[in-house]
Amino acid sequence: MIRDFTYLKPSSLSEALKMLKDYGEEAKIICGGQSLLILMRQGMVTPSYLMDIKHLDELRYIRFDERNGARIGATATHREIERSPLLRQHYPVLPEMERRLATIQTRNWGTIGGNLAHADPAGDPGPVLVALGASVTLKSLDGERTIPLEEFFVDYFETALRKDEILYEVSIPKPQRRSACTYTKFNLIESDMGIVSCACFVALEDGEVMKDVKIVLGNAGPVPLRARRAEEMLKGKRGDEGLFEEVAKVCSEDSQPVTDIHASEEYRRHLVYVLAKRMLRKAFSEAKVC
Amino acid sequence: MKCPVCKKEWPTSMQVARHILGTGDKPHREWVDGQGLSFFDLLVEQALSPGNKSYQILSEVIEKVQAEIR
Amino acid sequence: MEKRLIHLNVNGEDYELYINPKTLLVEAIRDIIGLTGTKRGCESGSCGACTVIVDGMSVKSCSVLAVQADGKKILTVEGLEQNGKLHPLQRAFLDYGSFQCGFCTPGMLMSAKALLDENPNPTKEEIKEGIDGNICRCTGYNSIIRAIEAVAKGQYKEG
Amino acid sequence: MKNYVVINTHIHNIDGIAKVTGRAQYTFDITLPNMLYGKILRSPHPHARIIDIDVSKAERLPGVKAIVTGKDTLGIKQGIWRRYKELCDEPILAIEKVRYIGEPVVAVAATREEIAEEALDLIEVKYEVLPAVFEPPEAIKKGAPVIHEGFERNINVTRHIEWGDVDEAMKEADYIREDWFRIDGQHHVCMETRCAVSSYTPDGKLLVYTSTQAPYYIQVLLAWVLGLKESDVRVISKYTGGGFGGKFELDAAQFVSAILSMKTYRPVKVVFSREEDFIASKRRTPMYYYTRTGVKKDGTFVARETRVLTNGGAYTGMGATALYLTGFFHSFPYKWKAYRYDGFRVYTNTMPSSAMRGFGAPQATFCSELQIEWIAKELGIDPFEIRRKNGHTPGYEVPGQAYIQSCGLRECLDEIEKWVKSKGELPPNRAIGISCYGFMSGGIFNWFDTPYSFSSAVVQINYDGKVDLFVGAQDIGQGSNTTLAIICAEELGVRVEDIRVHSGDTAVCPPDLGAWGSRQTLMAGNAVKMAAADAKRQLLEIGAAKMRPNIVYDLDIRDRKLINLSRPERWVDYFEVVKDALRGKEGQKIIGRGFYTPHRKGMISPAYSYGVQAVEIEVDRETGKIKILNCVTAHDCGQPINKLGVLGQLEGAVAMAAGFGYLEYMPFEEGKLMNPNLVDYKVMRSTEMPETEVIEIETYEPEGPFGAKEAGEGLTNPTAAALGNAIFHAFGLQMKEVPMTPERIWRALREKKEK
Repeated sequence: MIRDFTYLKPSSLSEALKMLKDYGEEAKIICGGQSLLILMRQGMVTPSYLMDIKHLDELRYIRFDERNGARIGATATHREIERSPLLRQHYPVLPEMERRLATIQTRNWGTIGGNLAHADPAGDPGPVLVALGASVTLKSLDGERTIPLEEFFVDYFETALRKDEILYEVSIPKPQRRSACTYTKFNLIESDMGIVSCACFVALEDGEVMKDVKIVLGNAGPVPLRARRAEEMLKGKRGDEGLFEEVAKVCSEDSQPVTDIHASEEYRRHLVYVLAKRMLRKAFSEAKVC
Repeated sequence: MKCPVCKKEWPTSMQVARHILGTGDKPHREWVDGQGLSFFDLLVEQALSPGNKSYQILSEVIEKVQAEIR
Repeated sequence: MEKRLIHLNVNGEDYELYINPKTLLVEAIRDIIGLTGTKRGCESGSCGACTVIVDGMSVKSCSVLAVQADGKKILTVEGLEQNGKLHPLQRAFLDYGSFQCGFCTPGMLMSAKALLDENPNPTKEEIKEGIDGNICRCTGYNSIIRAIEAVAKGQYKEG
Repeated sequence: MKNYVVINTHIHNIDGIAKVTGRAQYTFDITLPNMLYGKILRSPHPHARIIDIDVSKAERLPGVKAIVTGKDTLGIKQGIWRRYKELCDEPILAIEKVRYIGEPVVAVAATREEIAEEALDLIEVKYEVLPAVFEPPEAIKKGAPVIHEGFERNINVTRHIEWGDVDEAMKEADYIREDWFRIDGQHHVCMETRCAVSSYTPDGKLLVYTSTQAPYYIQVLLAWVLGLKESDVRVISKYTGGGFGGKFELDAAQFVSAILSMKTYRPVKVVFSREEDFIASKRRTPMYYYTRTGVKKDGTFVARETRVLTNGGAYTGMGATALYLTGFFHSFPYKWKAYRYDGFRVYTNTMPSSAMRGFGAPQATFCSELQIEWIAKELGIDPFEIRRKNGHTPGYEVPGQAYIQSCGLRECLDEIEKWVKSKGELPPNRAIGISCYGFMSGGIFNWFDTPYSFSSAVVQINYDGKVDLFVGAQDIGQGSNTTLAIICAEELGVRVEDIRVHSGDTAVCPPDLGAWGSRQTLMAGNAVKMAAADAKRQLLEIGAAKMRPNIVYDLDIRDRKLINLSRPERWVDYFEVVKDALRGKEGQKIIGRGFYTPHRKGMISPAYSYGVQAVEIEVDRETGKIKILNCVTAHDCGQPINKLGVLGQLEGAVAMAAGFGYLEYMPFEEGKLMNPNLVDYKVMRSTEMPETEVIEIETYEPEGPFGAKEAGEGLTNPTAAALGNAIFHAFGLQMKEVPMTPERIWRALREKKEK
């Protein structure tokens, strides 16, 4: 059963920030609550204050402009991202990833801010947004700071958010020409989180030489894991099957998967190799076309 | 061939052995243990390994005691 | 802990509740308002038996605080039928035998209705995705998918 | 095909309106005035002696009304196999020892659920932890911890089946193969978890609302363990949220709510959380299979020798039957010259394993069908041919075990072969696997020791011609209310909408053993048919007076008309006849009674269903993941009665059996189930469901009502085996472990490559 708490309902973002200042230490923020409420019901999280920002429409937007790319408000729901024509046009991988995130009910109510703040290493949006080079803006009474999403994820279920800060917005840089981003996860049930997942971003110089590459592994470490050594092997090279094979092996070696009831470490490493190879090949072929 | 405990009849001693291990009630168990064998060792041997060593051992003993059952 | 006053519009009726803010929406609907059509089948927001529609969206009422639904319009299975006339989905579920024990049916109907409201003629894949949040252990889902397809194709048009 | 008016036509489920409008009130929904809420403190240890229980702090918590432990009960060790007292070994509330993690130890009733839960944290139980053992091979060794006194080497019960002389017959075999299999358990995952509301009143009567498959069993077992008269216990179970074999034994929700209510004289509601439902109820029996099969060059089966170790868990439950049935169905549906089965059920410190849909047959079918596929491949014989050559035929007798009357196996094989051939050449990453299967329509053996007939029914015709049908059979979603209404309507000659079915109330309905073993269509169906015939005969007497035919048996009632069979144009309206009949009987309603007890009919079961299933899968060779695309089943259930019901049973069975075959794993660590929730326990969802098709093979089963027999559990038997065979054709892998998860397939592929 959920332990009693004092419910705080700020009428605006600024009031929310004030409340965080006062109650920060023992307060938890709830937005969609799709993950938080389960933990509270099982008594694993028992805040004394619960601040609800679900209704703050100020943070509920999806904007895009040619110059500085996309901005998504923290309380935008997964479904809004999944069905956003703007994102479908400029970052097709995002809506495609959201379509396979959990179930339709969870996506209708759950939000992108809540998901990222929950920082589950097996979460779907993390790897994709890191591959797209996204950043997050954190706001508090003292001001605001924007950091790359990669630095936002600190450890298992731990983020860089300070007690008095709110995750305000996710921003994604303008999509580069001749670039593509792909994502997939390995699971037994369509709506499950990935036993292992992998996002790949490839940007080509003219011709077929890879200028910029990002490979991000989900559920293969405490946070979405950049396979940097593997990325370096690709930069400046032409994509080909043999190279992807080799790079995928490096991804597998560099990953830090765990053994749990769903899969052994050995099997997860193999899956990292398979998914990385497939996503690299797909990203490369899509980048060549667009 | 007669079961030394409940006097039921079967064509072969092997089937009597099967009957004894199959019933497994107290009198049958005690009779087997009385013959210097362990009922449960025979049962477990039968469960875990292929072939029918337990039944052979038991059927030999049954044949020997047939004379006394009259 | 101090209680809060909230207003819920459930199936067209306005309800005023003075509740502990930790009350889940499913508890408000079942235990306070007393509509027991909505069911519960797990503690991890996985089974979908508690699905209701909030402002047109299908939502797991066990994973939403009642206070978060303040001022919103909620539809539960009891709201599908209009004074004795069954909703097309209910008639289709009867025709296609899309239920057996019936415990997941209320949640399944809500997911189906939300799906069709948003996407009047979905493909089979979209229907499967629309109800993949609802576990059913009896029917094997295909009879449910057939019923939703029939309604989408207008087989149960009014009048 | 006989032209029936109502049978096998498109009939809506008669409980449908209540279920699709949310009106149906399950036990989960019931609240009574002045009701308390019960919670159970469960054992954290797999094996421990209870030294002391200190409830003093909990008692002082405001709102707590009663606390009970094993010592506050009569301490009766109950069990469903009442005929063998030594197999009744479960006190439900532990008394001196706990034997599995999750076993109930203390129960608390309080004014609110939260208070009851809080009270649990204030109870201190001192345990003396004992060494525990979790797997049969260890539990059976000398020196293993003894779980039940008097059961040496933890052997709970043994079962043996034998005909012919296996050793001799094996000499005739040209090819012998032996294999070891390990089959994991599976959980029912009924959507409505176990729950009960019990109300004990000062007149010494106990009313129990509960979610069950057999209200009569719960009534009798509760009376036994509470020291009450059977008729003073009334069990009501109007709607049940799924059972699948998990809800016909007495469970802690029923027992604890009754004990607490007897202490407080107030209604007490106990509802299992999903986690409790997983860890503290019974599951499908996990098994270790060894099977050795001898076959001639031309594919004729000669002999099979099988030994099985089942993981019985902490208590017996229905485990003995599962042990017997898996042996019986391992020979099914083929003719063997000689067959020998030795089954050993071993106690372990895990949750008790008992009955689940298929009841030993899915495990038996998996091991048998895969081995047969490998043998066919080895001998170069077509898989259909080897099955057709050895399959059962109508009239065959499984020596000492079963008389087969109707058997459509041959037709099922032909249909599936036609479908497989129609698929033609498959793309490289696709494969098809098939499996034969068979199942029984209920059991003959009276292990419950009931004095009543197995099934009984009462038909009551009211003045307006409408019928009240009282049956003890229980509808747990499989549609027995509808099926029995159809049988009653056809026999009596009325429409289904003229019938109101009363079930799920032991005070109102006649006794019936309930829903298990796929018995109700046949057994309760026969009882209903007899009752309807009895009522019809009374009407025909009156009808004859009106129509004055020359021969009375020339009359019949068909579709609400009393007709003269030889001159159908002469008929009388059924409703008129009923009015006359009532006046003629001094205003007494017409009552028809029917009952059915299968004495010496077909030995272990009155009738046997048959079928063949083909499964088409798509494989990902790199990860080992398989996706089921198509599942076609040819099923012989005699004369289908409830058209929608049969299709529903098949599709539900495919979902559950496929889950058993490749999804639902139950990892344990030191006796603790590691995934007791619906996030980590993988259940089939709509996105994983294949296309399904059922081809009804209609035969006539003389023992069944209108020739009908089971279509409930039988359909869960083939899917795991068909999946295993599909994987064999796709990867060339001989899978020996169930469930066949991607990781296991991947590891098997790697081993194959290394060889």
